[in-house]
Amino acid sequence: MVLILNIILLVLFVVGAVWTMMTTRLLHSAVGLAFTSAVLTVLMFQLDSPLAAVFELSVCAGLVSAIFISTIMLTKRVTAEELIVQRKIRLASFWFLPIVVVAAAIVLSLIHIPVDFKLPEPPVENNVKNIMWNLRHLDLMGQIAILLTGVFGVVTLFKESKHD
Amino acid sequence: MLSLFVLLPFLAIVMLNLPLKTVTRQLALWFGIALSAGQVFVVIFQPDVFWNGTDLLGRFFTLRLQADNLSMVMLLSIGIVTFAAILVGRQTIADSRLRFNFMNLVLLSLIGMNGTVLLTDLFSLYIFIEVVAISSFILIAFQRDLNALEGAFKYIILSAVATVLMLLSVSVLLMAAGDTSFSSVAAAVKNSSSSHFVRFAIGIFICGLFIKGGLVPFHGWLPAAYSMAPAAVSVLLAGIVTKVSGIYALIRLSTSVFGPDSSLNAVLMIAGAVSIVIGALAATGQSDFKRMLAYSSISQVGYIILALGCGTKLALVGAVFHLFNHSIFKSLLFVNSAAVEQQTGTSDMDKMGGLGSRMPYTNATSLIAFLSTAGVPPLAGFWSKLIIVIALWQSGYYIYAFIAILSSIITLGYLLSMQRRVFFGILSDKLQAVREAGFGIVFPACVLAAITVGVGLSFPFIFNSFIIPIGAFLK
Amino acid sequence: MNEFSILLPIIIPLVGAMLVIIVRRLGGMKEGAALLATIFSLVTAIMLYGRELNYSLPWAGFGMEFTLRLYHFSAFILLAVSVFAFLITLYCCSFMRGKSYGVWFYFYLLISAAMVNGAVLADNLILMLFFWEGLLVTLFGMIAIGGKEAFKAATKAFIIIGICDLCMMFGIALTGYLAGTMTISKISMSPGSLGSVAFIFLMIGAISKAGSMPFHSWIPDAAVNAPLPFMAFLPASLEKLLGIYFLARISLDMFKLDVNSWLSILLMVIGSITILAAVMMALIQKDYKKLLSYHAISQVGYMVLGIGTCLPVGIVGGLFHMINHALYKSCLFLTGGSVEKQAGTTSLDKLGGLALKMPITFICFLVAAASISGVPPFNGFFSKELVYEGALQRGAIFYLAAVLGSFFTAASFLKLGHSAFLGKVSDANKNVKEAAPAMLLPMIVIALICILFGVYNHFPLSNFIKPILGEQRLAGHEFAINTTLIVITVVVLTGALLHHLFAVKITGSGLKSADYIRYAPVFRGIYNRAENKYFDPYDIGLKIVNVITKTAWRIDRAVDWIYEGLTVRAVYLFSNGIRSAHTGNYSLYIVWSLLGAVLVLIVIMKSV
Amino acid sequence: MTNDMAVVLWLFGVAAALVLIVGFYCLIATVNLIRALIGLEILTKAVTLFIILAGYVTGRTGLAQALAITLIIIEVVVVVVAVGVVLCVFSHNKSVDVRMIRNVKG
Repeated sequence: MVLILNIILLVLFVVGAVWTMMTTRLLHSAVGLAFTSAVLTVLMFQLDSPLAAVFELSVCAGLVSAIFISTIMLTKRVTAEELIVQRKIRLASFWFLPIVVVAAAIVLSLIHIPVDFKLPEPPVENNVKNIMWNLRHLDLMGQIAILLTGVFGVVTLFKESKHD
Repeated sequence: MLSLFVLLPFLAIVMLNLPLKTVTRQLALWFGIALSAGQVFVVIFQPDVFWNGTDLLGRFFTLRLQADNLSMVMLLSIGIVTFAAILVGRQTIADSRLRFNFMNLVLLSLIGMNGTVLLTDLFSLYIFIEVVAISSFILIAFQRDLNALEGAFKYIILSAVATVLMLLSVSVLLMAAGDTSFSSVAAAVKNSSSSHFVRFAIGIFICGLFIKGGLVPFHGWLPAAYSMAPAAVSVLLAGIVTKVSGIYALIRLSTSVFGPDSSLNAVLMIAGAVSIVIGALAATGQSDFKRMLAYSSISQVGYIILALGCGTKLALVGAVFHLFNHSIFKSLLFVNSAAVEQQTGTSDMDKMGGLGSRMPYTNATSLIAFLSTAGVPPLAGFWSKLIIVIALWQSGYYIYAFIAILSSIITLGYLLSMQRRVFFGILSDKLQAVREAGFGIVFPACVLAAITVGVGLSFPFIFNSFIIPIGAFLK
Repeated sequence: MNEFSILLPIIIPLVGAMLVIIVRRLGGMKEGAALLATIFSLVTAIMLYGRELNYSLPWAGFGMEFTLRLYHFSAFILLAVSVFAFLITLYCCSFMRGKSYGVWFYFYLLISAAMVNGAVLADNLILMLFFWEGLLVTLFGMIAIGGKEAFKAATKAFIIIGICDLCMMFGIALTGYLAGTMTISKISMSPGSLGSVAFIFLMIGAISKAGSMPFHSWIPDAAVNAPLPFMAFLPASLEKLLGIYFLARISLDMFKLDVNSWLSILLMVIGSITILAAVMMALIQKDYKKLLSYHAISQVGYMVLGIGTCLPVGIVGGLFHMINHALYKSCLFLTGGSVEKQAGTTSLDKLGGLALKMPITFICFLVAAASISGVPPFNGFFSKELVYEGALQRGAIFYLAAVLGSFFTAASFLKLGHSAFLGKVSDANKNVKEAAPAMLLPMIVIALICILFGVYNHFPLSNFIKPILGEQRLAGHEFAINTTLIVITVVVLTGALLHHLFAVKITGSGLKSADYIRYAPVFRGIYNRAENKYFDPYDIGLKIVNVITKTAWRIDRAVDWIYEGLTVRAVYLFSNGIRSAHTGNYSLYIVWSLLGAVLVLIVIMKSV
Repeated sequence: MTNDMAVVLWLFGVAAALVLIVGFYCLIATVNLIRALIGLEILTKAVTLFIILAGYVTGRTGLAQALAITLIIIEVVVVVVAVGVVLCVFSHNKSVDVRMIRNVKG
């Protein structure tokens, strides 16, 4: 029973990704991205890693989609006839994406590579909070540095400098 | 007290951004100069209070940092190049607010680079490479010139592809090894080296690092990013960023983590040889000064990877020594290009000519730099290339040795044409107002030139005491 | 006279040469200085005669010592050289009066005298080679100062003798290797297989210096435009003396040729060919000096033939002929010089009837011509007799060639004498006067010596020539005059005279007496080809060198093109290709990266 | 390695690989800068799934989640910077068309 649910979710995941790429309107593609992210969250719950799932939902589905939608708003609105032109171009270059995906799906499902390495023994520490906060301080420091870089990035790139 | 390398820049950034803005705004760059000079001092003179003093901060954090000779060399070159980049930045960036942001971003990339060099965990390697990458994206784009933005965007996209590849292989290695630290991954790779998944992971990781290092089939972003970045940033980028995030990681992984693996070495040698030849040939016809230097650094990095692929101890010593030399004379060349660009306002060599008469110091240091790049005897570049060629010869790779020698002739060719077009010849009328670049640029140029000549001349003496021990990290 | 005096014959001429230059600078009498030097060297030669001296000095190591050895053979040559040097200088005092190159002529004359003395005295092969090459240089110098035209002849001579000296050098090296030592007196070995090769190479050097057939072609060219005293000095006397001296040393002392070795036959064949071919060429010449130069070549044939017989009588004949030839050939050239000085030209069709105008020159000419043709009372006859006897013992064919040679020699000199001195006086040289006394004196002296050597021939034979062979060789060979030979020679000479008178009656003038041979059916082809230098090895060599230089030039152009054109264009072709591949489109770069990744994976996955 | 775990691994692996292919295809074929960034995001999602899957299969879900969370944060900052660059390009070219930023070549 659980297996069928997983399969449906995976299919939804792949279809969501393909749809995000295929839609001509940029806004729809941003929404598609949010949808794919939501499906991924559910998948993560299936793979019993709830914390990461919640994080994914709130950050990716929420924040990133918000960023994309705001950038799309900032850029030029696309008029109706431009839309038709864009649709034609999109179809010209993207029409065979689904075919590629379906073909890859068939191929991957046929070749069945056995897992030929022996899996490691079970972990000694499996609590996410403990790992992140006690064992991997270097990663935390890295994340702080990246966030600071992000801050300075925003300051330099977005701030309207005086002269222009 | 290794953690100080990473924590001190944090402290500096926090201090810089304290509320009392006006005072710190002027002093910003001096923080950077002090930090990088301090780093160089600490690495060269190895004060034992620093090295084996009690790591009081270390008690609070389990950072698992570890430094051996290879990291020492990297820390040294990081310090030198950052020092030069900050000095050039101080001279070339006019707007004080931009200069302040430039300083913060350079400090952040210093954190990233120091971290990358000292860490022992595969995932933190990814994180710190990302720190360096994001700070260099912003550094390239912070003057908002269209070409710089284009270079930055290409760098972002390709760097993203690299991270995807690296994370993919991290996930597979996680499956195989259970933990992402170098030692456990090395153990897993050793005992299940014949499995397809593990070999796939190794291959993918190597390709990610190739993109970061800018070797030929993966080098698309490098010429655009180097040539269009602001002068000070291209010094930092060409001098040390790609070397730390790409080449150092390759050396560290291919020697200790993925273990001596013949097919991996073959891949490294092919990639190295191809990038040497294509880099040299592409640089030959260039008319833009910095773009030629970008292709030249692809070619020189090819030498390092070729030596790395050769695998013998001497070859590795040659590779690391060439990495250090290259970071010195390549940043020197970019410092000269910064000086020329500041004075003439353009980096198109056809519009320049006869600058040697007006800019004697830049002319002299550029002469030293390009002779060292081409591997002309008394200078450092010659010794490292010599070691590489000898190592190749000893282990029987005659064709590769021949390629290395032949393309250093082509290198001499295009650098000679660069020197002739920029510095020799008659001064065109438009450039009459050209004067020697300010002290801020000439001083780092002279320091770097002095290092190149010093290492070159003192090579026979320091060969056994400093250069050979570099190979000690190889088990 | 301690053993340092052996160095004098070399040092005095050299000092004299320097003296001439210095005196010339200070404006003094250069002829005086030269005369002084030659007199002084003549005196030392006379004093040194008959002594045995040795002198050795470490020179360049590796067996190359500066060793000199004076014994009767070299003393005799020294004496002859200094006599000729003195006479020629005396002759030049007046001959060179008008010429601009006088100084340089004396300078080269003295130096070449020193070189010949050195070569003769030298006891070490390398040292002899050193002096031998010095002579080559002075020879080149003396011809070259004759003017623009002479320079071409000088280079021709230099190249021919230079190449032969190269062969000699190789020969010397080989002999040194075989004998283990370089000192000539110590070398003595029977010519085995390698020894004969060494002998041939040394022989090439000797006969090229002497000027025999295969290497002769520079002498006629030099005769035309080189200064005339040079012809009298070097080709006529010094070169012959030195060349035949060395030939005698290698065949007698060093290699001890014996009768039945094929090398002696080789020598005899070369000798006879030289006699015949050169005299045939001499017969048809229209120029006084050219005719004499061809005779110089043909007389060498007698000497080579003589030594080649390896019989004591032949060798003695050859050596005696060497000194006789030096005498009458230089005298003939001196007469030629005086004719040229007085009549202004040496081409026979312009000369004529000078006998009355220049009686002394004519008499000297008569004496020398008679002795060269072998007319009985004169010295030429006796040495030729000895050579005839040697040749007869070895083979009739050689004897026939020798006699035929002397027949044509007699015919050509009758032609020369008739056309130059007898016949009607042409108006151009109506007021020709006798030559200056300074020019006449040497001619008279030499003519007298010719007569002396002829009539009292046992004097030169017994104390000059015989000691060279040493007692054991000469034991049992008394030189009885062979009457049959004398009768044949007399018959031949009268035949030549009758033939000349008969030819003059037919053609009407002395000059054309030999023309019927010139245009005889077979001879015309050979003569025509010989005229335009067809057989001359030097010109063949020039053609080959030309071809080589042209191809070398073309190869050089090709290499340049490959170097500059090909490689540079290839590099730029590649670089343009690579640069245009970077279109700036990042998706292309992503495709490159993915393809690269696929390649890397293939290499890494394949190895598992 | 129980066989139903293998089935799960294989299923999720194929799906993630497919999404990976979609992401790369979009990066290469797209004409619009923002859509390229969206393609980038899709790639990140696929990689996150791979990491979580690796954690699940080996039972190290804790470590996998820590890595995934760090990964997500880093990707957010990358996207923010990338969007900043795109907006600056937009302010210059007044368009987000990829063909407008191809003039650094040669």
